[in-house]
Amino acid sequence: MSNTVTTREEMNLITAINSGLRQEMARDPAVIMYGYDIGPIGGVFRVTEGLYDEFGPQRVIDTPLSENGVLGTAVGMAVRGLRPVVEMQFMGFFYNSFGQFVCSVANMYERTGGLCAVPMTIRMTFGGGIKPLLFHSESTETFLAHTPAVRVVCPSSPYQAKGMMAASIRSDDPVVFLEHTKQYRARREPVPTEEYLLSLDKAEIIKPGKDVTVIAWGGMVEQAQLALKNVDADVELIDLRSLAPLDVETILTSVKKTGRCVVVHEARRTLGPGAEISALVHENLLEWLLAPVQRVTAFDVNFPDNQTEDFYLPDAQRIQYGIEKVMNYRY
Amino acid sequence: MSNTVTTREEMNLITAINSGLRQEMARDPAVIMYGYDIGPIGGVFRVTEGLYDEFGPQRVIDTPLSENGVLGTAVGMAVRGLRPVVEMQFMGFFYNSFGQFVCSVANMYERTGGLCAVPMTIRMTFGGGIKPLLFHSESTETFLAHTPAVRVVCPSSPYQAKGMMAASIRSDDPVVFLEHTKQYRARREPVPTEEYLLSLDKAEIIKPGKDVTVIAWGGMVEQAQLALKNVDADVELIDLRSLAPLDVETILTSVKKTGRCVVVHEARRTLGPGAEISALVHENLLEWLLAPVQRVTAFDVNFPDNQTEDFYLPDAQRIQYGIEKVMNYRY
Amino acid sequence: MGQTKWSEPKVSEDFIRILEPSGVAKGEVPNVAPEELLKWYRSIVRTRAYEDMTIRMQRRGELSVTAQSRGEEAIGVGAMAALQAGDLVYPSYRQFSGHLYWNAPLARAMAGLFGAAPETIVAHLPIDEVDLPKVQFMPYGVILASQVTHAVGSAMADQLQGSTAVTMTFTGEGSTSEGDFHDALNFAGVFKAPCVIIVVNNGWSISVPASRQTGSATFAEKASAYGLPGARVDGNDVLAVYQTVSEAVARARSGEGSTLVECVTYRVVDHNTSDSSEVYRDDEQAAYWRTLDPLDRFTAYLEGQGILTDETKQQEADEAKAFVEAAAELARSVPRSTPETMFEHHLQGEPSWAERVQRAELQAELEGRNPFLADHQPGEGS
Amino acid sequence: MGQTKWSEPKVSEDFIRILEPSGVAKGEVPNVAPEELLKWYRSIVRTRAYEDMTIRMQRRGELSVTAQSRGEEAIGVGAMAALQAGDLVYPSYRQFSGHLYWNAPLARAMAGLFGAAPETIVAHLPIDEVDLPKVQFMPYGVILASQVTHAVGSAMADQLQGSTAVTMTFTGEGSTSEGDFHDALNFAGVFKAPCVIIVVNNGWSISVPASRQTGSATFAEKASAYGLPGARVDGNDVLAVYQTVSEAVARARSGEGSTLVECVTYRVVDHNTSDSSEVYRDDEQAAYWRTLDPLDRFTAYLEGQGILTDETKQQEADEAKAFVEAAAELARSVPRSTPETMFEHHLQGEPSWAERVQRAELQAELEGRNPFLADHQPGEGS
Ligand SMILES: Cc1ncc(C[n+]2csc(CCOP(=O)(O)OP(=O)(O)O)c2C)c(N)n1
Ligand SMILES: Cc1ncc(C[n+]2csc(CCOP(=O)(O)OP(=O)(O)O)c2C)c(N)n1
Ligand SMILES: [Mg+2]
Ligand SMILES: [Mg+2]
Repeated sequence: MSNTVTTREEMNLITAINSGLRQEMARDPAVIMYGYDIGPIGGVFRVTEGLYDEFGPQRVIDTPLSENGVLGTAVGMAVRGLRPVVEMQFMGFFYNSFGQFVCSVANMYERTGGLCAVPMTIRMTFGGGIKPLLFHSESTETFLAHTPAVRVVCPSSPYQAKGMMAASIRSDDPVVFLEHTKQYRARREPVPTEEYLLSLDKAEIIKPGKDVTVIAWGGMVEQAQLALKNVDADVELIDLRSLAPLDVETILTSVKKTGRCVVVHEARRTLGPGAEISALVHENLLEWLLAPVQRVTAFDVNFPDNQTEDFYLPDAQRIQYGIEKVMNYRY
Repeated sequence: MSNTVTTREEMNLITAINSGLRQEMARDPAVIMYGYDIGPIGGVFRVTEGLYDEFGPQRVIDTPLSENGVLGTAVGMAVRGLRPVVEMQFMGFFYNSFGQFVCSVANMYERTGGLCAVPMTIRMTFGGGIKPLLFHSESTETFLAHTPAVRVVCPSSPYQAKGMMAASIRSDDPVVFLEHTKQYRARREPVPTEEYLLSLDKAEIIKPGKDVTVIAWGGMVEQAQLALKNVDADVELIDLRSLAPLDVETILTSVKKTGRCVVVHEARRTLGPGAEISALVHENLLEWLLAPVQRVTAFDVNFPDNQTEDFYLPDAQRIQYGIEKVMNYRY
Repeated sequence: MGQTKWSEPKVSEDFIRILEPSGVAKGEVPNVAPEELLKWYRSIVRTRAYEDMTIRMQRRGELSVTAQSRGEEAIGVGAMAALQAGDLVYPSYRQFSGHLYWNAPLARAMAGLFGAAPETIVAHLPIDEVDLPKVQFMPYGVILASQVTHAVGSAMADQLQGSTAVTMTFTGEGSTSEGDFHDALNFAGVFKAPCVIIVVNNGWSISVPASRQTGSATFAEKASAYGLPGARVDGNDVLAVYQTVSEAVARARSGEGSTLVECVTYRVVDHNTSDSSEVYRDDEQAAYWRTLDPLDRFTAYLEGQGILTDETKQQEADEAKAFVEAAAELARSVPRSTPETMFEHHLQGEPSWAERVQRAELQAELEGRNPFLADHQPGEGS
Repeated sequence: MGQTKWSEPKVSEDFIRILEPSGVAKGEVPNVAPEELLKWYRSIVRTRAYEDMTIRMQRRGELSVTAQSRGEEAIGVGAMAALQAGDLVYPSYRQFSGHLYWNAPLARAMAGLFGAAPETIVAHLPIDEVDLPKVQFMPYGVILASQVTHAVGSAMADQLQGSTAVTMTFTGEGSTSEGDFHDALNFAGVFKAPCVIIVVNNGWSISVPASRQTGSATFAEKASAYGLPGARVDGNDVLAVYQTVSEAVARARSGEGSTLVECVTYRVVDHNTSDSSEVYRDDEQAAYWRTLDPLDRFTAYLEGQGILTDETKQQEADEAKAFVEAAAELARSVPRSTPETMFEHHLQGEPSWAERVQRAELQAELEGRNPFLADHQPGEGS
């Protein structure tokens, strides 16, 4: 996107987000960090590390332990010109603030006839694979994406994360910024040290292909990449990046070309985001499809215990099965 | 279902539910009514009318004004052998209790390894068409149905409502019982005065047909019935009745026969329940389909103001358009 | 109709009071100019005229539901008279007298009651019209107590940005049971937010009496759980409300943080036009509280002070009538929301694929075409 | 590592205390038999042995994360010793001494830490085993403070059903900021629930100090906002905890309703094994509180009373070691959860279509077959 960038540094997802946050705070005094365990500790995953030292307690604010209090007061802050970056320590705790989310975050702008926007970024840790406690592995993007008037984005790489964080903070819309815990330190890549912005509503074609379109986001992109190596098909891999709104053009263009589609997510199957993508593809491309869209997902149960989560979550193998299914389908 | 029933009375949705509640309270002392504005007032829609007089303040309990407090304490009550019937005055207020819903109501049974079930019925008023205030017309069944380990049912007629209420209360699962505000007094029909039980997980074929399957629930069933009269097609109309779990067998059997499917809901389109039904039908019946599944829904916006809600909500006309679309579809 | 009704004891009148029920002031009276007192009076008179009119409109079917603040009008005006230009209000739905005190555009509120989209109203009655209030009013909290949390965050933001604005918020006693109320007071206490939080204790939350909302004897004493000062005042006494809230505003403005003020009043009318309070309560308490009517008391006081005469009373009443009728006319002139407004003010920037498709579908329907057949779909790559 | 750390003042020791830091009792000492005191001692000793072991296991990778109650053990045992058979506990994750006091199966807790599904554990270590505690323990609240709301509802249900059981619940001081805490206390106050609500104020909520949780000087005084009595006690003094909580239990049992008890202690260790507290705080306060260690104080007291000798101390230590090792062995013998357990205990009755399809998919995967190709789909009408 940004071609003028010259210097790059190796960053993982955490340090890339941290770099994006730091630069936005330096650029705009309205940007503040807001939530619990984000100050001196720098976040339980260290995403806000160093910001308290650099910007002080007026800009990096540790709050009382209440997700609803954090989100509700942040609405008031955004109304008054701040751009709070709220941390939800885990998606499973976000449910406690769902009232404020649906009825205030997603509604204040319309309710005031466009007079009061609510420019806030809600950073939310999500996803499985690290075998923590109950409710620390949730993947309920559906609860977010079914709510109108908010953006929901999910970077899968350090490079994406930094540029999308800057764009989220600068957006005048409320943006939920999903951070996959297992990806936090999964890999490093060279990331520009300067500021840059990436689109918030465009999917990215990670690898072009002609046989089958595979759609994934967050931690599942990596699994899909692993799966590609083992299948006898030329896969077009799309990193969705935005869950709301969906980049339907990119999806339809790709599936029209390949005639096959596999959607992968950690979310439960029933009413997971794959349901919408499947419906959209079938509605619009029935005559182009060589096979029904295949959903490769977790099962319709509560996130299970540590000893069985590997059987619950989709992985490269399950994705491979999905690709083989659509490749072998005959009417 | 129950063929031994002899006496019937004209009831509307409200009086039918009331009759079901009364009989269950009389049958089982563990059944209590719980929520705000349910006691002497008998509910703002009068659904619990008379129960306070009959069963007293120990069984019909007006609570402090907190949805989360109501739902959270009800979990503790259910653990201790009561069968609370919780009233959520409007679905839009339920969001305040979403933390307790997802993490406790839907989880306690599994979390305790099956030792503590949570037998509660959550009555929830939903749906549009009565032009009230903001957040009094919500139709976010998705938030409920994407949560595992709870049942979500929605009767469309007084007869269904009474029998399904009794079954909900007797179920050892947590059941969300959706009551459509506009249907409350929409029509009366003869309903057995005796107790009877209806299934919680079976869809009902309201009218058989061979050309196109139309799937609806709640207030949309009535609109679909109106639409049938104006279309040049033999419609099979399915009243879904259960949103979780879905009665997939009934849906697939019907669509396999008709080759066409229209799903109707008041919920927003993106990730509305129609997304799941569309995905399921396409996944399983691609070779039988004569047209893509058509979703006839509201739009992806916040529920709009009173002056425009009629343009937002699907009605018989929009359903008719949907049926015509699938009837006229040519590959 | 239920046979069993609530029977609630008389609420304690152990609170700050200046105006006796008779309208005689006792003790120290706040130093307010006669013209200002007349403005308060006017705000209450106009509020009654306005709300009586909206009730009539509701009966005629011009609007679907509306609520009144009858008997509680001293609170909105008494409290908001303590504000100054640049301050903010996050109200509930019963402080109309305060809105009128600050010249909030009445027609805009009324057009909202008609069910017009905020977009329509804003476009028709522009925000920069001449009588723009000097105090910023946020929409009232439909989700009860959510506005209290917003208010505290709003005040925190002002403080962080070095503003000296004070934020005032109102909520019913029933709404103190919501988690949002707890959050708001807790954050206010921890961060010393420049905020005045007013609990309007009118005894009822629709059909549920205040005794079901808390085990504490008063709502004011909830303040101490958050390290805040709390005060309890006769909410039907505009002088006492003004005085108590003024002190709270001064505290907030000088950086000492939030105050919780409980204004004790009584909902002498139905909850709103959908309610019939005779179903769940008898009229005894309401009848008693009608004898404490804030307008009667204030009128008696002003008459006693020679500020109000029969003549000025008549003149105020006539002006109030003309005023609300003019507002109604203006409100009726707001064009109905166009269906397309439903898509407005969701996300900024380029419309998404779904938005384009759905706007086109709506357009087709409006033109009598089948939205699903129409060849309007942007399709892929377009 | 952050350069700026929190610097928190010493917390007020204005609370109920019986055991001086030296281990000498002052004032009236609760009348407890020596054998019972030894049982308390044993519960604490075994708790330390257990938690030291789980910390080692975590380091070895046998379990992913675990927390300790080190320095806070007087609270669990002191409070729960006030219960009787038939009572209930809705704990947080730091009352292990109370679990051990009531013979809660240690192996079951440990197997949970290993990440086994509750189903697996329950099936393997049946609920009706001989040492089943006479007090019912609910799972601790992973969603902070949610258990407090459950506890109050649970107590309400017991009361409605005429039981005399008392419910006890524990939560951290950080968790008092959650809406659930407000709801719980509010319902407790309104309905006079037979419940004892214990706030364990250990000064920290992960990295956030207690001063960020409330503007009030103590957590005990939050009680008054709900019309409840509140007490503040030295949480490192097992005698004072027992005495104070006993009174609260008696109140609850006699129908007088709930009590809020703040037990003041200090988290002298990291929040859990994922935490490094040196990042955000220095050790000064922790060092001070280590001098108030509840086991040291209680040991000194028991020695002074002649209840504990060097010999019995050694014996208790040896038995504790054997006890936790036996439990670990038993826990390790719990078979790993089978993948299918993930479907258990969701909905009762006939499995749905989705459940049947998905169980079959999992089965196919386990057998190395393509779950999407397999001809296992129940299909329509089957
Ligand atoms: C979160 C939420 N729950 C319930 C309602 C429905 N409701 C609207 S007003 C009201 C009563 C409020 O009582 P109170 O707070 O005392 O205010 P009052 O009406 O007496 O001014 C209720 C229950 C709502 N709007 N929002
Ligand atoms: C609703 C919710 N929010 C956040 C968390 C993450 N979390 C787990 S423990 C903890 C700190 C709790 O502090 P406190 O209540 O004081 O208990 P302590 O750990 O000190 O015993 C946090 C923030 C959670 N489990 N649940
Ligand atoms: Mg009230
Ligand atoms: Mg703590």
